[in-house]
Amino acid sequence: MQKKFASVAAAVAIVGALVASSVAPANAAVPGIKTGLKIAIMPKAVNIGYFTAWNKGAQTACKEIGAKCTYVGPTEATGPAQVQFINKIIQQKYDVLVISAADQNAIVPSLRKAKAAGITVVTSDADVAAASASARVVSVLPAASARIGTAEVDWIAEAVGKKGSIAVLSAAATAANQNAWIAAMGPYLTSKYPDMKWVGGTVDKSVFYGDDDATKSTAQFAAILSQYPDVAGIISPTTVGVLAAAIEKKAKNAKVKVTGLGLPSQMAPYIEDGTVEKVGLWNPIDLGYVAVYAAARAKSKSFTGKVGSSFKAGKKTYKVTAGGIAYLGDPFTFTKANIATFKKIY
Amino acid sequence: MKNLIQKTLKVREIPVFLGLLIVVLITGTANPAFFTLSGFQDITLGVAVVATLAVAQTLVIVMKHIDLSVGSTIGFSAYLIGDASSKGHGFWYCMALALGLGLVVGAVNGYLVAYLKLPSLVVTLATLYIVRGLFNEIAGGNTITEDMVPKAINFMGLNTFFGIPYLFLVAVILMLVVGFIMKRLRPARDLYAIGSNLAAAELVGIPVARRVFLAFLATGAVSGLAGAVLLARFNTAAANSGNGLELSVVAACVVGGVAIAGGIGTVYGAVIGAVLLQAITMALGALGVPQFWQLTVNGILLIAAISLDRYLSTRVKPTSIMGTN
Amino acid sequence: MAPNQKAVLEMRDAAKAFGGVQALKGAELTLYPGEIHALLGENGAGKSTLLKALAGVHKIDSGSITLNGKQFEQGSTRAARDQGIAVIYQEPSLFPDLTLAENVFVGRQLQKGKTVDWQGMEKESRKLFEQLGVNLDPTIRARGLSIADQQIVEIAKALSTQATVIVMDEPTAALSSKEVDRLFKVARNLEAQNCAVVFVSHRLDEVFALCSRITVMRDGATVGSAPTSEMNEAKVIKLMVGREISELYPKLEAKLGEVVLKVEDLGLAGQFANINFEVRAGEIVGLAGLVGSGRSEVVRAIFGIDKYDKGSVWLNGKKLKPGNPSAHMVAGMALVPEDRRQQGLFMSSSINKNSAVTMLKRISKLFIVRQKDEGKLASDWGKILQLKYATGHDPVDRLSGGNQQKVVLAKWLATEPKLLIVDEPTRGIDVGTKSEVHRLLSQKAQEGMAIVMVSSELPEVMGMADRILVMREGRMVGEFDRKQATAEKIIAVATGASGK
Amino acid sequence: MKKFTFGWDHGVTIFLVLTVVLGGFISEYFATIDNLSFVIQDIAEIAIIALAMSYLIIAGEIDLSVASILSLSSATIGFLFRNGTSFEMAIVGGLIVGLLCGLLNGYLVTVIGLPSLAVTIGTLALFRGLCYALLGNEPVNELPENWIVLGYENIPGTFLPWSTIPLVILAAIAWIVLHYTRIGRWTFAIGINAEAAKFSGIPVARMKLGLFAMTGLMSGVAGVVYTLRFASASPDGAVGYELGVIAAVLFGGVSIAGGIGTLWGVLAAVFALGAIRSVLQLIDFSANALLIVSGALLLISVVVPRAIEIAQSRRKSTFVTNK
Repeated sequence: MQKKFASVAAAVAIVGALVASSVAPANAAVPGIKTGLKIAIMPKAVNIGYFTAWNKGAQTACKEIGAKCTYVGPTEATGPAQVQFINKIIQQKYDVLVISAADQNAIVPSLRKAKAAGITVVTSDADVAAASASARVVSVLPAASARIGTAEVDWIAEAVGKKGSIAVLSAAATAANQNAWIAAMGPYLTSKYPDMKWVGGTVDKSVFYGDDDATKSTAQFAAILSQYPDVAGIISPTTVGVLAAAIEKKAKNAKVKVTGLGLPSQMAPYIEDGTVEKVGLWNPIDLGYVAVYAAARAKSKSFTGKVGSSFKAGKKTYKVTAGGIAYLGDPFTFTKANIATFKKIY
Repeated sequence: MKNLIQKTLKVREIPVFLGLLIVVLITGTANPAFFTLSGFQDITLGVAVVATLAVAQTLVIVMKHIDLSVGSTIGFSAYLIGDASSKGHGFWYCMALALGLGLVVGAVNGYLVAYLKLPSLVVTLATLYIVRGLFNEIAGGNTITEDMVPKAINFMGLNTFFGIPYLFLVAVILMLVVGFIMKRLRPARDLYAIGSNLAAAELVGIPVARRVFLAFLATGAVSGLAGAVLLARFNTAAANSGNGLELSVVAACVVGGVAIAGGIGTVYGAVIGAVLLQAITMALGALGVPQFWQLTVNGILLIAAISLDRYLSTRVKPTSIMGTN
Repeated sequence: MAPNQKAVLEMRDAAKAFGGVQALKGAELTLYPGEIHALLGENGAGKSTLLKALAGVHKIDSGSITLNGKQFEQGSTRAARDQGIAVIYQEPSLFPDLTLAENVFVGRQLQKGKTVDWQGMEKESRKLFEQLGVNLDPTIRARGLSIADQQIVEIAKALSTQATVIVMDEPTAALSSKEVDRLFKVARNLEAQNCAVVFVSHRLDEVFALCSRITVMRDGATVGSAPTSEMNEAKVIKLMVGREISELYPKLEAKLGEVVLKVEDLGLAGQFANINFEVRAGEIVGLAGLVGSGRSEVVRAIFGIDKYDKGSVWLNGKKLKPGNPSAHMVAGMALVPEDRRQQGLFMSSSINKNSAVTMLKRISKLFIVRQKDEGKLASDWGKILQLKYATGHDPVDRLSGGNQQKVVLAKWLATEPKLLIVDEPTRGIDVGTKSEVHRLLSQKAQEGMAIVMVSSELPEVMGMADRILVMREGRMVGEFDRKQATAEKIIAVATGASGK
Repeated sequence: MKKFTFGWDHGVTIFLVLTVVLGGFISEYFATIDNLSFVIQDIAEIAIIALAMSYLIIAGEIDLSVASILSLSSATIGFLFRNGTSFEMAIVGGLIVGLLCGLLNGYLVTVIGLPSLAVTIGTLALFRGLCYALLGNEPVNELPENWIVLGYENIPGTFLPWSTIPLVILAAIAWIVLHYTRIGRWTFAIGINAEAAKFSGIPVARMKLGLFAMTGLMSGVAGVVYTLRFASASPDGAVGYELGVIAAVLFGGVSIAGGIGTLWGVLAAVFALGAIRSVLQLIDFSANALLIVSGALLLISVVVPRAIEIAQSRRKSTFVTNK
């Protein structure tokens, strides 16, 4: 385990030097953080590969700060299912909850309850609705929605040679992250790339929802092709969707270009064989790692979470920006050149 | 003289088939892309999993039973195949594992329904939960990726035989085999008798419990083996694979004229029903029906199909007791 | 036919009890090849039990059955069939979703090699249908087939098993006269092929026209058996009834009052037409006719179970809306249905609840059903009807048939109806209870209730009714005053064989 | 007086008590006032729908579309509110939509004569589709604060969540009506033997239509509770709840074949399932194990009564009853 982590961290250090503390001994106190904190790490749903990686980073951080971390959550990625587990966290008097919101609204009342019970809540990966930001101390997100959205447009533009029509294969219609990213894609594509357009005219009419389900995502990929035979590129800003798109593109030998956000470990075969030129993603391990630090520091009162304040995780310092959100940084991109390295990490 | 098989087909499957033709024609006229080879492949490949399961489900529905556990079984089996393969086991080992899983689930369902005479809806709802829970416990957050899929299965998913996807061929061959069995083998004919008139079936000495058990066993076995189809189709499997498939499968059967009330229907109808539903889904997109309305239209069409079926089955004129003068 | 010939089937001294009820005791039956043998007896005489023993449904407690000189293996329907006995039940049990060909061969489909031989089955069944003189298409499904045609399929099924003994339980009950003729031809055909045909019927004219021997049962025992030539109707009836009718039918004099029920030109397509009659307070009107002549259908429509499409029903001068039994009930009508278990009772439910189901509104206070009143209602009526039961909380399926029928009567009498319709009120219940039921009906009529009684037992109708209406093939074909009515007249009108 | 007979509902009650008592021993967090509040909140919607579903299943029918109705009712509230209707009127709208959905199901079953199992698979898709048609991909949040506190706060001075009030009132009404009134008797009678019910002057079709409508309305009520509890309306609300409801009703001893069941059993089952889920969560069972336990309990609920029945009939096998 230790060795594995070392290699992981080393690889990460090579490419981004985001997490540098490859030598952190277990149970060593980190200045400004209480030891022995009881921390719950709650994904949208357990049994999902992306969150397994996210949890990996969180567990690393916990070891560094001498906290006891539990990975707990429902089998279905819905708000109501998460609420049951939030209640459990409250009952069991956890100190800290790090959560990826499966529903940006439905869990808010429960988070407020957790807060009232003295639990420090930090959202990571997926935040609650902006209007409910007070339900958590801070949110640790990969990058600003606009940056993720526009980056994906740039990738697809590069792939299709800056001309042609584009469609989006998203997760659930109600997935807040994806909706925010897609909103940012719309105007950016039309203003920056005059020879490109959305297949449905506007971005709203060009989105297909695969519900983060392999079956439905595959069907929707096929639906895009049959509805818009001349589609040049498909952006799928979700790991299940982009994987399904890649598999299906390969199966059909389709000419359409595919890009989006995907785990390198799952996308590797398709990048290696050229089905997909480029996908991107932040490092979920880092995301979990940083979120635990933010939460532990907030609990230890060495970080307020206020806009403008900052906290240190590993060797890097993160600043809280408008809306109470700390960003990890721009997503990495994975191509043939670097996929071999990354696929071993996450 | 008319061929009997043709005649049977005419009774219930033809309206569904006509519906399918109408959907394809309208859609194809509005959007020529629907008529291309890839349009054909979209539908046939897309329907392979549901069609395979619908064939198996027909066995139990004609007996007036139902098996809701198929979605959990097929997902679990797909995962087990990929997992075993990634650990270096050979193709046949993986398939044996899939078959074994299906047989176990089928045997449990069959025993409880046939010998303890418990309602199949409740029993298979329970096994749906239990199998899904075991599956999730074993799979955790792992995802089966393409490199873990046995080569043969991967090949089947990606390739076509003169333009026809192999997976669809698998479903069609299964349909023909089971169709032949259901038509031509005595024990399979008993399933229709059981669903048509249970009391009379007992009266003529049909071994009802044994038949019901075997049918559930067969349905389980096919669902287990169908894990390979699911895996081939998506080249990936994870803890939520196959979630909710059971309702699509039952819907396909019902639309294809396999009546919930038992006794009626063929695997041909079930497969045509599955193709029709798939074609409708594709057509809604191709016709530009807004995404957010597609599910609604699907629901309406499903109810319409059930109503049509009901209409066709009650059209038989009542028996007159008033003599012929 | 020759008595000296070797018997194909011999039943000796058979006895069979269900719970406390002795259904068979000293039942005997001897069948010879190439004869049509009538088995006669009143309802409850034990005919069905005897037939079911032959069919392999029941096992007799004592006695012997030999078939073709060998001991008959009992208790399995499949074994009975394999030994050459085929039974055609009064209500054919076909598989509505299967083709006629498959219905003929169900469970033992013909095979070519290891697969079902459809062409062969079609050909064979077509041959069988031809042999039976009917033109049925073996490739159609059984759903929607007329009862007569269903019977033909059942007979074809019997023939296909190479049965040597073919039992027909009231096969003509639901047939029109044309269809009866066709069936007779079939039966004679079978006779000519050296089969032994057992023919159960209530139509004596048919029996004398068709059968070569007659066996009569009463109270579970065989009371007589002789060639038809040595019998006549009077003799047979005496054997069947065997007791003075008056004790069974304690008819009391009642004063007739106002018209309670008026039925005007009632009709339902395919079921009945032009039904007109009236019933007065205190009057018992018998509705006679063969099973399947439309009597039950008419009373179902009068009570609102089925919607009639022509005519009208008036109760106490008020016109009723068709197809609404609950409104009819409120208006003061009650129907004790034909099929006690399927239509009359909630078998798994308690005696109390069954008795009170029609009375819930009246025993409720502020919408709450008062269980005390419910229990009282049931026990009061239990006393009146001499119901034998342990507690009112017992489910009705623990009661005997007669006591079950009393519960059905209780639930309807409790509503104090102006008009009580009883459909086969004493079917399958023992003689003692039967006379109790009759006494009760008679008494209710005397108290001013109007009663319509549908019954297939002529003595019952003749013993109880003030007036007898006769139906045939969905039409009202005769009306007799109590004094004019004789069994011969009624049967003649009911069968349409008035010349004979 | 009626002799006491030990029924499945008593078994479930004992199971509930054992769960609570043992749960208290196993986990210090379980038998607390706060946790009770959580459990009640957590089961409120399922319990409310289960009340109506019990009637429906006892009468021999089933409704798989209840979760979609719940969600459509919630979506309607959100849609109306977003488009300027007052929140109070929006709630009325949501309830009306629930009722209409139930009437549609009832119409298709009683008037057109379709099998309820098949037809409600269809309306399950239809109603869910309408949720998306109404709300698209934009859930509605920012509901009036004075309303949504009802969703997650306790009744002042007690440990009971506000949803206890409708739950208790509806459960009391449902209990009394099912077991002590004519409507209840009729419901059982129809489930035992619909034909005999018709012959006994019970308006069978009207009753069934009413029961479907009531199930729709109760799903609408659950939709209101759901909307308040999660302070939002979303088109994908309550996905899969129908199986939870049916599992609870069946575990409560209602026979899928109709005619048998008690409301007490169903309520005890809903609470028992909520309690056992809570216990298992609090002793850190995985979510996967919860699925297995749900399935196992459901199986037990049919296997045990059947096993008892078989055992009894073996003991009585010398007793031949007349057909």
